[in-house]
Amino acid sequence: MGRMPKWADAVLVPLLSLIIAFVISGLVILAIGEDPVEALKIMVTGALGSTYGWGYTLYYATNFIFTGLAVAIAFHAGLFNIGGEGQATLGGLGVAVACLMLPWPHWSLALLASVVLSAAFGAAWAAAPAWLQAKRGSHIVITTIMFNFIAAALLNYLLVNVMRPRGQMDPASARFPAETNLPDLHQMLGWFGIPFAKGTPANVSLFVALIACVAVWAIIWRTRLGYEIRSFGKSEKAAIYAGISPVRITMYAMLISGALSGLMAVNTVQGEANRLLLNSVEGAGFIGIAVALMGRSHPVGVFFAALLFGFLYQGGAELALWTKIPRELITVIQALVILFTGALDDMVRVPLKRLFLASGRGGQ
Amino acid sequence: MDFATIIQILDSTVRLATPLLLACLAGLYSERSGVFDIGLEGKMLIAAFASAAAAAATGSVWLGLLAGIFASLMLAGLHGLASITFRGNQLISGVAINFLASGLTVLLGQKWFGLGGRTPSLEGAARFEPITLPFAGSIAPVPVLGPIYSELISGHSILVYVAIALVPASAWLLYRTRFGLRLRAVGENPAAVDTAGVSVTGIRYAAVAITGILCGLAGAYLSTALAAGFGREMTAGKGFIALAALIFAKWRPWYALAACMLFGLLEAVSIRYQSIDLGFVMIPVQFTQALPYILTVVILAGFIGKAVPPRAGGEPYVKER
Amino acid sequence: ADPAIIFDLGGKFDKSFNEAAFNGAEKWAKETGGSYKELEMQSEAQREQALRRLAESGANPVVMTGFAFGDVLNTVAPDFPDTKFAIIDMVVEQPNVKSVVFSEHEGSYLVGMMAALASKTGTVGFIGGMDIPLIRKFGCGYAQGAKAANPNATVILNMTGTTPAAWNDPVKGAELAKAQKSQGADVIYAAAGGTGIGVLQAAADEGILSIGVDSNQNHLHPGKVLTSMLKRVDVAVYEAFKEGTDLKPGINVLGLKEDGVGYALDENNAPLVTDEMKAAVDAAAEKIKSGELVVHDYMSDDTCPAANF
Amino acid sequence: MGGADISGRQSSAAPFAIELRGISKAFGPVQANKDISIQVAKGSIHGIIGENGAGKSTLMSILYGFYKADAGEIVIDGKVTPIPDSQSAIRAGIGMVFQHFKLVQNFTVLENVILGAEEGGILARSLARARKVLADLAREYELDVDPDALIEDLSVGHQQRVEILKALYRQADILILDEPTGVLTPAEADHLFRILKGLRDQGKTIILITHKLREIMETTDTVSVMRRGTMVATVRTAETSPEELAELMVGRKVLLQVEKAPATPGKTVLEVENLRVRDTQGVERLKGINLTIRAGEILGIAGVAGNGQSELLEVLGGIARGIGTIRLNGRELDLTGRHSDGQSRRADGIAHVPEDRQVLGLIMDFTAWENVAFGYHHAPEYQKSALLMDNDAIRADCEKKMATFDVRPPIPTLAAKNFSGGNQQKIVVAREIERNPDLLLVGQPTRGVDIGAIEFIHKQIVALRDAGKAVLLVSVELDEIMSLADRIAVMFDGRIMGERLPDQTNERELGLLMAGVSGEAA
Ligand SMILES: Nc1ncnc2c1ncn2[C@@H]1O[C@H](COP(=O)(O)OP(=O)(O)OP(=O)(O)O)[C@@H](O)[C@H]1O
Ligand SMILES: Nc1ncnc2c1ncn2[C@@H]1O[C@H](COP(=O)(O)OP(=O)(O)OP(=O)(O)O)[C@@H](O)[C@H]1O
Ligand SMILES: [Mg+2]
Ligand SMILES: [Mg+2]
Repeated sequence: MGRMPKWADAVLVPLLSLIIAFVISGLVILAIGEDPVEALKIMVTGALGSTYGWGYTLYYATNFIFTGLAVAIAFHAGLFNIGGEGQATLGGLGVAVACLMLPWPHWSLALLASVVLSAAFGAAWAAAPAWLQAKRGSHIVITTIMFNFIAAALLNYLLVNVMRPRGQMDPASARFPAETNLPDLHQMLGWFGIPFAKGTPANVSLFVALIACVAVWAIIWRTRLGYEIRSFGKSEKAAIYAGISPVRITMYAMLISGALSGLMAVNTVQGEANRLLLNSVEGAGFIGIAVALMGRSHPVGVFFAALLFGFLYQGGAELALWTKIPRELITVIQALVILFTGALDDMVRVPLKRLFLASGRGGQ
Repeated sequence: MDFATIIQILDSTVRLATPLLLACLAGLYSERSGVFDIGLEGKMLIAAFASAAAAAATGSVWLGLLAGIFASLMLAGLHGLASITFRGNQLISGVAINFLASGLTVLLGQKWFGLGGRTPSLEGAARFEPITLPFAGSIAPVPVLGPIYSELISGHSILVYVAIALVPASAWLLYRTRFGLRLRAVGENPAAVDTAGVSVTGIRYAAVAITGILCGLAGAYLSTALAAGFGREMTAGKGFIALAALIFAKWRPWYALAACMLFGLLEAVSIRYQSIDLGFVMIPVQFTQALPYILTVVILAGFIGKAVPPRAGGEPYVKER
Repeated sequence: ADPAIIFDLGGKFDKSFNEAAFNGAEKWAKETGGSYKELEMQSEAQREQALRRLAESGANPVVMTGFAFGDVLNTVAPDFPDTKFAIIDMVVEQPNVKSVVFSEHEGSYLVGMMAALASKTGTVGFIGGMDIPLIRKFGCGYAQGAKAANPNATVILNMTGTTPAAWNDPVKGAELAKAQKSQGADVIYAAAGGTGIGVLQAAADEGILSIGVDSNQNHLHPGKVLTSMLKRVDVAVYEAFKEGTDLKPGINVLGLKEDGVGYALDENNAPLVTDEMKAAVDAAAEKIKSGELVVHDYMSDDTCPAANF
Repeated sequence: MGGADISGRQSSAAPFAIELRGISKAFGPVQANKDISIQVAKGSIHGIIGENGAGKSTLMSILYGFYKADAGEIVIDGKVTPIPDSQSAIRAGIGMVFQHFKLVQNFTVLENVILGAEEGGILARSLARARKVLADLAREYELDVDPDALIEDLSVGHQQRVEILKALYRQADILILDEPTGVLTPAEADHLFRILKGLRDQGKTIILITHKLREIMETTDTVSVMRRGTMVATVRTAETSPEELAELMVGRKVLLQVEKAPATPGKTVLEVENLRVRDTQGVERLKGINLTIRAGEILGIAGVAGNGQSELLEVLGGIARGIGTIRLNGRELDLTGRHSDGQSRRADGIAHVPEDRQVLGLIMDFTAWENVAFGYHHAPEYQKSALLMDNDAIRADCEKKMATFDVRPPIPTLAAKNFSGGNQQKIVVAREIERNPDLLLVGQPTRGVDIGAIEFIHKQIVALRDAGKAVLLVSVELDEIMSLADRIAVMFDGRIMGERLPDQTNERELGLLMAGVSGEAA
């Protein structure tokens, strides 16, 4: 053959990168005087050893599915959306508006409203950078970073000066009415008689995330819009030749991306906190980058990468709880994963390619 | 607002603009050479940590400074490795470096000092003290000029003066020297530099190293001059404001000074006034805080003076596909 | 079961509020030889998970420092009816929760008097952390004290911010202190958590006096910190741990009378505190304890007779 | 020292200025150079010709140290000289003018000239010296350019002069020029050759890469021919003929004449009136084009590359915007608004085989079947429902087209980048022709395509014409235009210089038109 097969590029390269990242993380744990094996054990039992752990792992994974899909779809259009934080922040605002505006008779209706509003708010926050990129050529990476900060300031203002109920000290919105509270996995699985730990935050949003996976897959690989997004992402010039409008595609891709980021807030704001907090996004927008990189921008890959990060998050929380290893270990692992699967990709790919080339030649 | 208050705010502006200026000039070198750097924040953070940690351990702020520069250089080297040698995505590498710094500082800080990521407070020789310029005392009573000299110009730490001196120095280096010519060329068209017999890789690594050193200065200033010790996430987005200032300054040293002073002023004002009453409208502090970012977006949009980044910026130099 | 404590965002080494709580827990551990679980909050959204996890792990009682836990505790406590909780700085009305609040305005009143007495310029400063009624309560008590000691005193009040980040921004604290100094303040009271470290540092650098808060912070800059307003969070934690599973639910108000607040006097600030100062302050303290003097509590009606926020 | 005795000077005793021995170079799976050896005498002009992709640029880039050879050695003036980088090449006295200039656009001429050859760390001195040297060179070789002008403000011809000045400033004895005339007007090209001959007469050695046999015959002393990565022959120019060179280049007898019946033009399909187009820099590239094409007719556009042909195709194909009037079957087309894009053009019945298939015509990472739908992804037969595309239908269609057009290998799921150039072109042509458009735009249909495929593609174009469709053919290959077109329009500097019928004109006349000498004068 002499050429690197597709599966190697799609699976082997990220897997090797991941292993390198984890080995280095293990070294970091050793360096701070802890036992990496022990740490891994705690993480695994804490995150996967009980339905309680799974409840948290899935809760975090839900966030990362949304933000990972958001980054992935932008990647397909050749755009790097690092504004997930800001878009999810605005999505949270959408959820709060949806839940506080009208008295909803049932959670399902409230869910529908918050899905619509969070997506709309997130998309709106992505629209400005998208428009500036499409029409004015402003670098979308920089504008989305700026919009993250602007979103934080905006939410800060709203929570402190507008949405905070009288007499409450912390900057947060009022609690949402109980009717808007989403059923958690304990409740939902209970309907089918399956036991699941009570009090974990994993909730019905998980299924919204799974639907989003399927929807994104269908959009990218089955619709004309997806076809155009992929074409534009591969070659802007060719896209113009084919009559695909760069402005339109940039806008659509970013609007979908922003909407997906915004949807994340349904999980955190409505599914977990039941009120809008100052920083409910907590870096999930950035983790979306790692998830999309690892998942090779494919919804299936994104799903598994999100699970992995959900595991890391919950495992990391358990580590912080039961050992002296600070939770920041997860930040380091996350950094290494992004570094090796995203930026130092070629460090793995090039030698691998050579290996395949050599084995191909040798075989001939 | 009286004269004394204005002097005070400007004095505070100079202090707060200094880390921005150092980081902004740092970014200028890297980006002018065609290597985008959104990891200024991370390099500053790790430098702030390393210098505070070393200063706390040795009691010498100068050793702290060296440690800060060294730590920042390590991350700069990593960025170089990813974006120059392995031709990776420079933006992704920058994101990774920010996370790495944010995690490592707490991890190591907790391991060494057990103070939840903080370093011990620095005192005496472990900190950069303000320098009183000659005659500051005797000129002080002179109206207008006196306060300007003795309070605004005098009385800052050495790094403030270094940062300001770096502006003309950078302008000179960039536009008047061989290194500057090659650096700018490599950011515009690396193939031109390559075929002229100059190593693109060499120039870019040199630029990235300068970025590392300057971010080291910026970080050290934060933890050993502006504050007296390191606290987790103490850069708090300053690296991104510096990046914004760099764009605002259209990648030019003198403009960078102006942009950083403007952003420093905004910070000084937002610290002092929770909201500004303009009579017809109240400006909330959150707006003042977001203003640097808003201004940058406006500039990027090209409605007032378009900012054109170095043409080869963000692209790894690839000869053979 | 082991007791547990959760520290708020500043972390247990904030040299102030959380550290006081930590000291209380340590004191209990040293005296009883027992062990306890501890957790530091690292983000806003983690609160509920941390709380549940500790309760679930069997820790009892679970003590938490900071008003920000109030809302979460309200929803978590009913899920663990057999676990006892104690919250400091906030009232949560649940059958298994003990709420400990302090009369910070009383302690602040005393240090306000000291500030005015020590000031040469007649101008004293106050730097609060996050702008919430609780911190205004500090500032209001301080202003009342200052005005009581020197009716002509000017009190400059600043808040660091409106979000929890305001608890942890020493640079901003230092800038505010410098600004207040330029406005004439020569004694500055910092009620701002980790931000206060910057205030105390800047005051020491600039050669003026500062007043610490919560823990005894006199040692941070010996001879430069006039005093510290003590808030016996350590006592509250210590007591809660000692009561253990028998923790008595209800609201617990700790004021001067209960020794819940006070001011710090030790070898670090002894040279700064004159006998007249001490006499005046102690006299006021007695009056407050006896009820003869009532310091206005900002949180009772959101107004302050001595200051405008 | 006349040109005539140059070849006589190549005595075997004198060392060659350049000798390449056994050079090989692969880019991944592509073997660009295979065991190549040549020798170039000092003080001569040596030509290298070969088809697109033959490996000429690669070989020269290796000589200049831009690429590293996988095997082989370089001998300069009789000494084995390893050239691992351009610095070594410059030290060995080699200068190169690349096919794509290597200039910093927003630097001045002076800054570009001293870049990499500065004296000392501070610029002022280098700049002063360079200014003087440039003035001398300008006088000596008619190479004048404003030293303080920014490169982006210079014409292509002047930019090329800067490249030559760069080499001379570094005192190059050996000058390599890679397709220097591709972008030049004939007058500029003549000027260039005068300079090159002047340099040769000063004892410099020159290697000239070009596709144009005329230039080889007029300028060079010796010539090498490359084909598919190998060196097939080196001959003395005086002892060869264009016919022989062409045969060497392609590997068999050339000069194909397309078999076709005389055209029977019908009603007017395309009318273009006073069409004007500006590029992104605001330079006017089309300066009022008027032309018509009728049904059943092929209009060929001849001209040196860069005279507006690309812009003409782009505006007709909906890639660029313009002003003026375009009517298709009597209906006016939108030139600036919402309906000026490629989708609208396709809906109007215009198909477009673009000049650069790899950049425009195909998404190289897409599979063949995805590329078959490219631009036609809205076609009703490719849809399953209002929302979803029918990928199975597209795959089936792709298989059909691959069979009709003999695409090899006929695997719809293979990525476009994994087909050879000729087969890539067949995919594009199949996609566009099979739509049975009223007007077919074709740019450089056979660039880099082997002879078998050329014949096939030509036949398809003629068949479309015979089916009563209009064809606009743009090609820089005069032969192709002459044999395929029913009518020829020559473009120069954004204007149509004149129209001729193929059987009533000759290459000389067309060449004059292409050089901007108007029809009446010719
Ligand atoms: N940098 C590169 N990376 C990968 N492949 C390359 C590179 N440069 C050239 N090639 C490939 O090497 C082969 C020879 O290319 P080269 O540019 O040397 O041809 P050429 O004879 O100069 O053609 P042209 O007449 O079109 O300029 C081609 O197949 C080309 O695709
Ligand atoms: N970048 C590439 N990656 C993988 N395979 C390639 C690549 N480029 C070319 N090939 C393979 O190498 C073979 C030769 O390609 P090349 O373009 O050199 O063909 P060619 O001889 O020029 O044919 P044609 O005359 O049709 O252009 C093709 O079969 C193609 O599948
Ligand atoms: Mg070439
Ligand atoms: Mg080919």
